[in-house]
Amino acid sequence: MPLAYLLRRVAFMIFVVWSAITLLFFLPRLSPINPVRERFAELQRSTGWAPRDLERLVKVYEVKFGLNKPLHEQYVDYMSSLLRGDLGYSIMRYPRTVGDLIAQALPWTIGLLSVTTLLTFGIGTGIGALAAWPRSPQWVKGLVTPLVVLAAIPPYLLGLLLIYFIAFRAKLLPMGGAYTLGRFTGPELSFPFLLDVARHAILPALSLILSTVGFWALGMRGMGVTVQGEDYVTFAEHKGLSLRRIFYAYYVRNAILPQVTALALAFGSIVSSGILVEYLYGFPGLGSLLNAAILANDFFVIYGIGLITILAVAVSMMVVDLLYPLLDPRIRYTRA
Amino acid sequence: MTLQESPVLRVRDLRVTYYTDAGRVTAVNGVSFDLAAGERLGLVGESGCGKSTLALALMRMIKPPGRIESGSAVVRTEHGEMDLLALDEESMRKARLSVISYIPQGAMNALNPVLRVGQQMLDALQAHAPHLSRAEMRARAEAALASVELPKDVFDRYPHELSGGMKQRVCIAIGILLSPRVIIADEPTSALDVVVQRQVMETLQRVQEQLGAALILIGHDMGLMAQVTHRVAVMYAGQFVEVSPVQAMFTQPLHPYTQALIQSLPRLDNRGVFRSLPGVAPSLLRLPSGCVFHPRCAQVMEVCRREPPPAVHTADARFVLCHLYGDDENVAPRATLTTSPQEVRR
Amino acid sequence: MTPLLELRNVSKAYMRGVFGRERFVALQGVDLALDEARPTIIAIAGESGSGKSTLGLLVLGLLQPTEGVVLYRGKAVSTLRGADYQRFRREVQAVFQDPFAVFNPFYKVDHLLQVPIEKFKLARSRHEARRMMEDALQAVGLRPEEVLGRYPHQLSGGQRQRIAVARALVLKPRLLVADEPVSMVDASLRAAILESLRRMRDEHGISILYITHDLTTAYHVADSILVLYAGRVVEAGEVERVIRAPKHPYTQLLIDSIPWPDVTQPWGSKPLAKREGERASVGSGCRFAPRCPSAMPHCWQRVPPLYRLAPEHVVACYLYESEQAAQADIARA
Amino acid sequence: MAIALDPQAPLIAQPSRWTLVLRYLRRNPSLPLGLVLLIFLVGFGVIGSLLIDTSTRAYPLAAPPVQPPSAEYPLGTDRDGRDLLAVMVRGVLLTGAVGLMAGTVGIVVGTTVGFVAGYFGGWVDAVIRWLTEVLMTIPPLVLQVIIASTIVDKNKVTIFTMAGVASVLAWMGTARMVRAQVLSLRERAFVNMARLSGMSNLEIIFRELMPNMLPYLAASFVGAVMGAIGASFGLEALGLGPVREPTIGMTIRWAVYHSAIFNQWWWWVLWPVLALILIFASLALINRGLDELANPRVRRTE
Repeated sequence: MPLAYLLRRVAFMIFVVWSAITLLFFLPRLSPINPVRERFAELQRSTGWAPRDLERLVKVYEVKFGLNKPLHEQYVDYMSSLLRGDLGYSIMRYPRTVGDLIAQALPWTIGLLSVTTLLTFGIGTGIGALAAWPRSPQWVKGLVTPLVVLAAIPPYLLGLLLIYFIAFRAKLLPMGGAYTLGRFTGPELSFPFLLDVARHAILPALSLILSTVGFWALGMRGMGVTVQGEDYVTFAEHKGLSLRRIFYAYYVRNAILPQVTALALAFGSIVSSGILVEYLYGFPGLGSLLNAAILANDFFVIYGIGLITILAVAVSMMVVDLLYPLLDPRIRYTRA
Repeated sequence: MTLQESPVLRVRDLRVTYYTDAGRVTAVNGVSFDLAAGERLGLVGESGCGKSTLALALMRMIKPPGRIESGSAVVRTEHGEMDLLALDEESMRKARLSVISYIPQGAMNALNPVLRVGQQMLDALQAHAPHLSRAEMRARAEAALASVELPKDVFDRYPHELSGGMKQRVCIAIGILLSPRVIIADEPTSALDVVVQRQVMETLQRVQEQLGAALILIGHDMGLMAQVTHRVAVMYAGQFVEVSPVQAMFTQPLHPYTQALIQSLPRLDNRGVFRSLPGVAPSLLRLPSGCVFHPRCAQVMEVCRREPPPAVHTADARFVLCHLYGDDENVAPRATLTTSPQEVRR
Repeated sequence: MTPLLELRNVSKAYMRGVFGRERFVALQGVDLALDEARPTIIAIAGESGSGKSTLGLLVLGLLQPTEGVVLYRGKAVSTLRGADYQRFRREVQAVFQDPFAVFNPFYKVDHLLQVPIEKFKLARSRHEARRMMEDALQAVGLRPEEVLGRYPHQLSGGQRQRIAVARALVLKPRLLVADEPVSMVDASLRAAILESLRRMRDEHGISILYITHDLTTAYHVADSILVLYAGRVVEAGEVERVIRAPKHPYTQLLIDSIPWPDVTQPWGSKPLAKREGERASVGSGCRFAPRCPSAMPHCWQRVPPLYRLAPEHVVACYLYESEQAAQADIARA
Repeated sequence: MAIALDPQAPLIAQPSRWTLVLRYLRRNPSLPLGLVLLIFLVGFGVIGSLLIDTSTRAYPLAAPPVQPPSAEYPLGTDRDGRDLLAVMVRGVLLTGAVGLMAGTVGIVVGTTVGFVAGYFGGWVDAVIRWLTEVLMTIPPLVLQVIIASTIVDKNKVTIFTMAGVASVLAWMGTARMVRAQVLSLRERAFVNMARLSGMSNLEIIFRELMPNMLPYLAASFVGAVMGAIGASFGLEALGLGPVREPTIGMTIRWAVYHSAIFNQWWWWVLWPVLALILIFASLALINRGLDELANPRVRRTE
């Protein structure tokens, strides 16, 4: 890979991330809502406690969070602390930092989502490839319509149904959480604990798998139909190759190219794609954290989560661009 | 030439039908012909006349809604004769490339873009000659590349790194990899410039002669046929209307359609003369009664509208499907080049 | 007198890549002039990538030259405005290669004829417009009732292409760019379309740029021919001279490779010096030098100018250095 | 020499338009299936709101709390005393309205942006592509959460706010599709032909390009509506929805918030979940059907 191309691509990624972060910085600051005041208003609503000298307190906190400075200085501060990896303090759990809270939630999210993403990619792509293959049995082709419907339903809704029928009515699996709180005081590296975590993860994973497997299947089917019509597949048959060889090396190998791009993007968005389901199951990942932050008007946590999702997507898009020429020899490292 | 005596391919009464939404379409309607070893047969006709369907039928590559209705296609190999249309799926798969091979139209997309050229050749060898060692396979592939005058390094290149002419040569190299008895080339040069076309055709001709295989060259360019083939079959609406040695075809065409076709061609000696064939090719969905060509025929007779024309084999080994030649054995053409279709038009 | 069309040292380069770093020169330094008084058919011949289609688009004003200027009635096409522009649009028309792509699949085929009649206000009433369309269709050998009111995919390629020719007839242009008008039409119907082109010249005084890779049809329909190789004119002149006695080594190779439909006219015997796909970059020299059997050392250094071999025959090759260097207006036959 | 007239060619028999439509529907059942579902949903909303006074019954304190389905309350009531049948009727309409509003904004903005980018190219295209690239790196839910939580006052959210937030991203898919379509259509010879016939840029866009894109735009519109409903549902589930309106999403939000499943108030969860599933299913089927209709590969076999 030419170094110049690599550098150009990295520079472009930094530019995109910078643009997105800047957008996120200015968006809320154009809004009339004062986060500190909101926090006290929320406190008052929930506890009835109202500080007598509210205005002074707000000022103090604004100084503490640097909200009193002119916009451009705030921007410079914000950017420089980001560069140091400092995402600021959480308002709701002060004095814990945003970075700390995210670091605690992230492993759960990544653990759940990376497994489901890989599983759905494999299952979905397989179904899609078979659905477009002319010699497949009719019932595989008939799977397409149900998958269209399944793909359209948000995992959250499926999650609700699963909780009700499987966890609540049938009592087969726990209704939520990441592990049984009574049995374990906290995460530990033991077999019973991991087993317990797995049991808790089945339903959230299943809701995600059911609703995204259609996405992969439909994408693969669409591409598969196109590749089916290509001359090189026909010529491979003219050459008298075995069906197995045509299927894998001539058909799947070409049809899967866009799927691989999509897989990398899906990995980029694993931090965000499970948010609702995590929240529904009380799974201690970013979703639950985000929900708590929204309830508490903890804007710094919300931004922090926004920030790492952006970073993850941008990096994975770059990785796609860097790796794609290895998958498709027609693409050379010339685009920027 | 004594080509008729020991045909390497004998096709009889081949019929292919497509069952479309709009109705049944007989794309190949009872075609019979013989092909001698080493012979080059041209197959010409307007688009949609069924010439590509015929080729696909011989390869047993007709896909639904198409169906081979009847016929036989017997190939003579060193192991005896086999009817391609009667083989089971697996035997047919093995026969492809090793007995009968197909060089596709538009070689631009015929090669898998993500595999190196060499791998695509090895795939073919693995499918048909798995007993060979990897080194032997590679040697065979490289020999094939050399015989189509491609440099050795093409083996390790990707298709997109080759020019159009080079890709077409790779397809030819693949086509001859297993020394087939019959090679079908479907418009192999239609996307190429004339100079490259000539180079590719000369290569194809040379390797075909070296193998002693028969070649069916499908195309619409009569000029190419005149330069390359021994014999030309003219197809119209799913039927062969005339099969003649190339010399006779161009100097004394028998069928009115062939006559009109050849008259319409621009040559060096008829500059500025424009004779076109009136009308459009009939829809295969609704063929005219009697002779399918009669609505466009300049020499149409009453019988042509009613009855299908007889198949006439002349003494000089020509074939024509026309009422003009129905009666006598030794055909003396009633219409020669001096009376052109245009001049006798109403 | 001002020529109808004049190209002065026209070049066109395309930029490739996101930041336009790669420059691809499609056409370089082409001169051409056409008089209105003597309508003529000029064949622009060359293989794919020779720049012949680019030349057509430049003449039509659908592309702008990167260097040089295209003049219509003495005015640069790119600067035409108002009435001048309308006149240019109406008087310079085209027939394109793909007889399916020129039809908008959403509309019936009538659309192709109706729009120009409407936009250029050629008819005072719908009735008159209809009659114009029918007349034009009949003139190209179609029955109006068979083609009007149908969708493009319901007609054959030959019928569609003849409608495209009929469109040109309706407009009665002064100049017609016919870009490969018969290459996608069955051989048996080609003659009819070529004949229509020739009648446009004879009966309506329309000049035609006949762009083609097929020298057999060029030989039949054109008065003069201009051969392009890699964006440059290599030979031009009266068609009978160029085809029967080509001078440039490339033209010779090209004409030698024509598969004439004639068993007494066998395929050429000229040696094929170099293989296809080997078009080494030649920097400043003759583009054909790498493939040329008679290349000389200085062919690699400088681009040969056009040498005039006869009043109506020029060739860009150092083999003819002894002849007089020619003026640019090669096509002013 | 005159050019030979074609002899009378027999017209190619074309099956009637209706036969083709029927054949098409048999091969592509998604579209009719989706439409039937959609008609059912719309009918439910429209007829329901004619029969039931949803302006009071769908709001708190209209009925006794947490009643299981009965003759009087066929779908039961929730903890705040809303009649769930009325809630479903009004919710289907409100949710549909949010989707339609955001989808309309999305399709109009997206089509305009896509046309400008694709047809004129150059720096306009570069800016638009940069903008979409940046927006694509921000996961949609996260962006919408940030907008909804920090710009909008949580307690004053209406369905119009929801539509506004949802439409922030609803245009992107359409814009990308239109741009790609325009780029491919622009190269077609009929655009050159139109120019030679004296058409201006605008005429070419509206008369030549737009009609060819109608099926794509229809599919894209349905997709945008679906996306907008999905986005607003996400926000509602996270508590950023219109707290005073009985949209389907808010109903689910309240049910989850009050642990309806755990409290065995199954009807409070089941009806809105079913309603949303039906909405998504019908839109997805229609979208898919239109997509296949627009796809020339499918049409070519007609």
